[in-house]
Amino acid sequence: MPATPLEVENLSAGYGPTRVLEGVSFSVPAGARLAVLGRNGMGKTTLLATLAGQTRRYDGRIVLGETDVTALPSASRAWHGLGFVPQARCVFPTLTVEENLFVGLKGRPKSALQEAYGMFPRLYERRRNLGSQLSGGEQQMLSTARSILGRPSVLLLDEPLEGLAPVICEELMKAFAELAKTGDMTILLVEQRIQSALDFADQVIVLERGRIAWSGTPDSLSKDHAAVERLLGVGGLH
Amino acid sequence: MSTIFEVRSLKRSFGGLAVTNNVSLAMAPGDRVALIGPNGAGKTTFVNLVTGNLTPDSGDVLIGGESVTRIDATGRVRRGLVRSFQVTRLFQEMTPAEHVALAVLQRDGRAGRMFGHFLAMPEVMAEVAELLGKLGLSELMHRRVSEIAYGQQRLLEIAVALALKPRVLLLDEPAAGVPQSDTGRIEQALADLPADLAVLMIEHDMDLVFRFAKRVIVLAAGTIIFDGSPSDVTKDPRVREAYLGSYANAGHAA
Amino acid sequence: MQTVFSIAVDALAYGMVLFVISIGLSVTMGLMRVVNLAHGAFAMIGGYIASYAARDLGLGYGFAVLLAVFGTIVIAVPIERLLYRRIYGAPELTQVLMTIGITFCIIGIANYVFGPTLKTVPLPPALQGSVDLGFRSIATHRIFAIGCGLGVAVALWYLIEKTAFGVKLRAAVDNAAMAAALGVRTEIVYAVSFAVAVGLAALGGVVGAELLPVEPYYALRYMVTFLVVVSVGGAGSIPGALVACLLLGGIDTAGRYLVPEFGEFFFYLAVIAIVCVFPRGLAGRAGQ
Amino acid sequence: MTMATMSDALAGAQGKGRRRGRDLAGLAVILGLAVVGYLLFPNNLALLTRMTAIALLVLSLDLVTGYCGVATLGHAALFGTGAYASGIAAVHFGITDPLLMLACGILGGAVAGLVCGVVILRAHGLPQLVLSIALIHLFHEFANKASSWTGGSDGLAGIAPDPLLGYFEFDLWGRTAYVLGIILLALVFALLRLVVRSPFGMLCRGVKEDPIRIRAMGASPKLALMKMYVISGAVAGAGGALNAISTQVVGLDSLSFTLSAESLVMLVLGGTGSLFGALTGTIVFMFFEDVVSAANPFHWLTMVGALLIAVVLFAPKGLYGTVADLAAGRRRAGR
Amino acid sequence: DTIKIGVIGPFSGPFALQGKNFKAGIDAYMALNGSKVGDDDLEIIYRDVPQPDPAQSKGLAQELVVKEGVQYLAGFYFTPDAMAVTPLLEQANVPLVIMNAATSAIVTKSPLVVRTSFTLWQTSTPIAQVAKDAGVSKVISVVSDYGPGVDAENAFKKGFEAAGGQIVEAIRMPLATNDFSPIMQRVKDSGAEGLFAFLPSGPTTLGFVKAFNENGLKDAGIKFFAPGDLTQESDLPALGEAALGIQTTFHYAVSHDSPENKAFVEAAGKAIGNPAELSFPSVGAYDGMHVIYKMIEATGGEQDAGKAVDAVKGLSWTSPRGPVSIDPESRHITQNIYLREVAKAEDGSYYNKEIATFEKQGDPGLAALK
Ligand SMILES: Nc1ncnc2c1ncn2[C@@H]1O[C@H](COP(=O)(O)OP(=O)(O)OP(=O)(O)O)[C@@H](O)[C@H]1O
Ligand SMILES: Nc1ncnc2c1ncn2[C@@H]1O[C@H](COP(=O)(O)OP(=O)(O)OP(=O)(O)O)[C@@H](O)[C@H]1O
Ligand SMILES: [Mg+2]
Ligand SMILES: [Mg+2]
Repeated sequence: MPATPLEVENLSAGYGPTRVLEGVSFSVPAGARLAVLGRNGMGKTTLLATLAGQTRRYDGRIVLGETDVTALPSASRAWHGLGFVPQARCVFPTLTVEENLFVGLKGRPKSALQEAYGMFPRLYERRRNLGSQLSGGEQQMLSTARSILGRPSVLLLDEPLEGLAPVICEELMKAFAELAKTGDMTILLVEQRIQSALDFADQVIVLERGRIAWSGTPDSLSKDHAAVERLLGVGGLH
Repeated sequence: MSTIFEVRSLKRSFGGLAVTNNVSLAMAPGDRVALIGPNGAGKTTFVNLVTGNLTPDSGDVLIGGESVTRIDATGRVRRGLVRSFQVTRLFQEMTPAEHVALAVLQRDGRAGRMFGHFLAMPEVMAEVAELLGKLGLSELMHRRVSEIAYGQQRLLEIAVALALKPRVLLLDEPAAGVPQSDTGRIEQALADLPADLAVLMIEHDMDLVFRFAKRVIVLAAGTIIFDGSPSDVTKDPRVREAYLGSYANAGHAA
Repeated sequence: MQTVFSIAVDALAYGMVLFVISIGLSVTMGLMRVVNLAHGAFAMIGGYIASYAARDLGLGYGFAVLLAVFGTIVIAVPIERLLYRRIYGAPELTQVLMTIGITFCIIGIANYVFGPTLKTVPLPPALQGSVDLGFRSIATHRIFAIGCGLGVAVALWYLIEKTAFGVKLRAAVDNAAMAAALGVRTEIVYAVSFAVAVGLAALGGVVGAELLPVEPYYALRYMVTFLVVVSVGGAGSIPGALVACLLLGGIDTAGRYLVPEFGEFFFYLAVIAIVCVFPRGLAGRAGQ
Repeated sequence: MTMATMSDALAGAQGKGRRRGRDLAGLAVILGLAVVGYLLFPNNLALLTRMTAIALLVLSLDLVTGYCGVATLGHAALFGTGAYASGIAAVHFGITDPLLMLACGILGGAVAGLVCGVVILRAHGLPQLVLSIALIHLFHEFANKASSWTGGSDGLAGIAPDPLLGYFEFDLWGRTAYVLGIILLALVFALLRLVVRSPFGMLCRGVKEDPIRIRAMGASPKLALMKMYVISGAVAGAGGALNAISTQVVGLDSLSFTLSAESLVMLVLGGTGSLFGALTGTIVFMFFEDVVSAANPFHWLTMVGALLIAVVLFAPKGLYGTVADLAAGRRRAGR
Repeated sequence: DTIKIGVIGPFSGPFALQGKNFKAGIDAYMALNGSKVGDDDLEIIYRDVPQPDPAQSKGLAQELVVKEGVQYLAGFYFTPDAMAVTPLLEQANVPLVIMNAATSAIVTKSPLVVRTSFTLWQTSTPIAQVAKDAGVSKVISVVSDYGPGVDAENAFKKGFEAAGGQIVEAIRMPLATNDFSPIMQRVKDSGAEGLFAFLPSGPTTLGFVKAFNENGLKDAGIKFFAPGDLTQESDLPALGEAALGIQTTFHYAVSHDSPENKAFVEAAGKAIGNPAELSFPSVGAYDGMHVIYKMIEATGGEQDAGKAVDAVKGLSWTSPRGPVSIDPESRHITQNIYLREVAKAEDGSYYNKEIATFEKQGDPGLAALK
């Protein structure tokens, strides 16, 4: 287990001619829980997608564990231990739930599917349904479960709670915390519900127009009312 | 109180799974109702049945006392029943201004006109600008939807629904994916709605639900297990167990 | 009654030949979502190779078939790397443009190299002649084609529905970026699928050569037939394609027998009727 | 909010100016090209006239494919019906005034559009493509069968249009036909510009992207598509009639799958979803074909194939579409 | 001076073989007779119309006349393409020499049209007598459902009924038929003793003949009659064994035994590259060139279409196919029609063996038109 499973240096990325990220650098220790916050359209999704190798990178370096994955395609990054749960869920619509999960197994035996079903019993009930037939929340569960099955060392979560019932959210956050605590997994979380994110995280970075505008611990952010007001647009946190 | 919108024992199942199981409810003008329930409870299906995107196995849907069960989706929209989509459905190649303009023109029965351009129609543009301004999308109004962030697309989804000036508005998770900083805009937009409009909102963000709703309906496994005031819902043990979890304890409703 | 049986036998034989030739297209079009109008061109290449091997080199039939399948794959792989890779996920019309362009080129080259005359693949003695079914006789090579069709159907169905490769392929087609993010090496998956599809095309070209003789314009002449069969079946569905081939083969055969002068009407009206009843094809994959 | 409204109004006004400029530019380009064509190829006006007729077909295809997302490989049905309508009117009913023949063609095309629309709009995607293929074969077969009216595979010969306006003869050099064609094309183009950016055009673009969303707005996608199909039929019919008038023969090829497929290729080559794209595609394809097939009548097909491949590789949005995109990108970067 | 001749034909696409034969015939004629007439050099300009397309054909003809300044138009494989050009001739002052298109009516469309090929009436009428003479009295007719097929059917029917035979059934099948088994089943069920068939030369004939054999019709002793398109020489290597014994009537067989033909086949074989590709359009083109040469001689290279055409009315000569002449009235070629049977040569190749001759046949189709 390397000391820093993920290190990002001076990353710039965007879409075609539009640059969205500018010189983002950070690194996270093993087992860390990093919350990435920011207002609408500030580049959170872009950051995660770039780490996963899905957007155009202009500049910078991404190191995953011991490997520099900057030049590697998305699939290779996955084999180097990166897991990605995108904001748009991206369930495979013509595959059944079971087949969807199967894709995420990354060569592990089929029995490992039970882990996912244990985490979300609802998926077990719907395992023969096609991805396109699932409800919004069920899709979200599937997308998350699918990535976790591959045992990533770094898990990128883009708004994994969206559309989930409060009970499920609670359980899911607990499960994430558990995964991080055992030290096997480092988690980057993008979340709109700031309080949930801060409750979960042990580190926070805040993006503002594609740059890191603030970083620190959740506690210090809660106290920095000015930053919260300016960067997150919310009156204050409890 | 008159009813503007009514559903009578609606049923629909998918291959043996009863997703909507004998659901009945009625709404009056001005109602602000939240429909909540566990994932997969059948909320979206309910909306699809009501708007005509799915056909029910049995049951009736009435708008303003008129049965629309046999009328297709467009007919229901023309009668004032408008919805937003849980997963945004927008025209990726078009701009927010075009979306709203299209809705406005369609509402006024002018969307079939074969001459002129909406940018050159001041009354349309005024409405477009106002609505987009209200939802904070003014700056993006001439960008392509494929280029704007997801949260902003969610806001646009709502703008389109509002532009149709509905009598009954069904919102499927309007705030999902919208950052906290912007949920305020949604709330403000909803608050500005005409008082006689009936709104049914599906939402998992309980803070929003409790600020918005005067009445809460809880759907579980296709049946309504609770229909009452927000303050009562947190006390209902079934709802707490199936849905709210510890949220009920936190006392947000108060 | 005899007539009915007779028509049924002809329909089965014709439908199976159609199936063998067009199933590769169902793979490219339904599973890889590439409207591959060059399918016929690959079938034709297979036919040419087999014809050359069997007629000019004097190799055995079985050997010629193998050579055709693998030879075509060898020819197709660079085309996949250089050209097809650019149009995965592109709008359908762009794919149409590219694959028609490829077809034109292949036709031109075939015309230049082999000349415009018909080429046949001589059958081995075992496949020549007819088999007596009691009430009528049927050409042996047609029975061979039926056998090939069934074999291909089962093997392909198993590959796509039951193996890890099939799942990964379908995932990659649904959402290539997401599949890649989950560690699926989409390029390899696509290349292998393409090779399978092209190999099937070549096999079909050889097995069907008795019915659809090989000549340069082959590549376009039967394109419509392939397209119709695959789409009516529901692109990407092996059972769907099988049913469609048998059904359309049956309609075509019956139409030509009963009302030959309106055969074309009969066939295309039936196609319209089927599509109107099954707007996604007989077994269209949901969610498409 | 006032700020927003003001700047938007400004953007609107600017956009309006730019659009009108582009309309005029479009017309100017057509007429300019027409004059250039006339001067450069005074001896090849028949080709230019045929290009004009096919351009009408491709424009009409663009209306349903580019603007409405209807996949069709059977669009020649509308073109051919127009051609036969005006040809039959001339041969069997003695309607030999070119403008009346044109009207017959437009009417015939519109009716064919209605028929095709009713059938084709019943499915989506590939099955839709198959419906269109089936339709074009039915039309073709029907014309083949009705040989006492259509001349069958020998073609409907003996169409002898009167002089245009009683004065301009349709002669060997084809000047009259050419001028008639260009005027027709310019007129149609101007009308279509109006249609495609009207609210109706916007509605159709919406239908193309997401019919369910359109229905949730209370509009009927089917109705919009039907309307567009009829308009498209009228345009294609005009092209067919022009062909009948200038060639004086109508063959089964005008109702063929080949012509349908070729027109689709031209459209995609130029770029779908833009009238300029349709024109560009037609001109480039037909011109290229003419040049290479004259240079090597035996092996030119390979060259055309190579052109199509090259376009996909280097101009994936079609020739016009890609250039327009580049220009837009530059404009945005400039701003 | 240089005299230009514009040749329009299918040089690419599905009928490329026939276009190639046009060119082979023309090249052969020029190789044997020089590429000069009097003092004038000849230049042949080829234009491609891959499939029937009257608009394109007309456009190209116009371009050839107006831009290239051709004095003669020739070629034309398809009827509609030729039809489209006829209205131009008078004004252009250009004769049209048709080297293939085989519908009777074309020559009536303009007095400037001369045809050196054949019509389906011409080639299909004699076989009716052959069938009758073979002792067949009940025949089923199966033709492709398009102009030439209908012509062939009518011609055969007229001839056969006149000879006292009976057509038990006349089937017209779609051009795009791939599987002929059901048709053969119909033939079997009809109780006919003989089959008359017409399909355009090319890939479908192979399936048709094979289906005839595989469905046991040959074994059942049903006789197969057809005009020669069905067994064109370039298809014979593919048809092979299956075609053995089929009787056809046609105006030309590559195997025709005469010194003129020997010279022609050698020259044309060289021109086409692969002699196995040689087929009947080459001879139409060859004789078409002969007619054009005569026209040029008569006009001394001046452009005078009327004079040119008048000069060849009644012209007779010995073509590779045998003695031929241009009928002064119809301007269509009068020629021998041969009865041939597919036979196997000593070297294992297949050929059309001429076994009888019907001399000096005109076009009965023109009479039928009136
Ligand atoms: N495909 C694209 N093409 C061009 N610009 C894009 C594209 N996707 C996103 N953008 C732009 O990039 C910026 C950042 O978008 P991103 O999706 O990363 O934001 P985000 O922080 O995740 O927002 P949200 O909270 O709404 O999900 C936005 O301004 C958006 O307009
Ligand atoms: N076409 C279908 N075929 C089979 N099952 C379906 C289909 N559509 C929906 N379902 C099932 O019906 C159930 C209800 O789905 P629905 O989308 O209505 O849930 P929901 O209440 O909106 O949930 P969420 O809050 O997660 O969005 C789900 O379990 C879903 O899997
Ligand atoms: Mg985001
Ligand atoms: Mg839902």
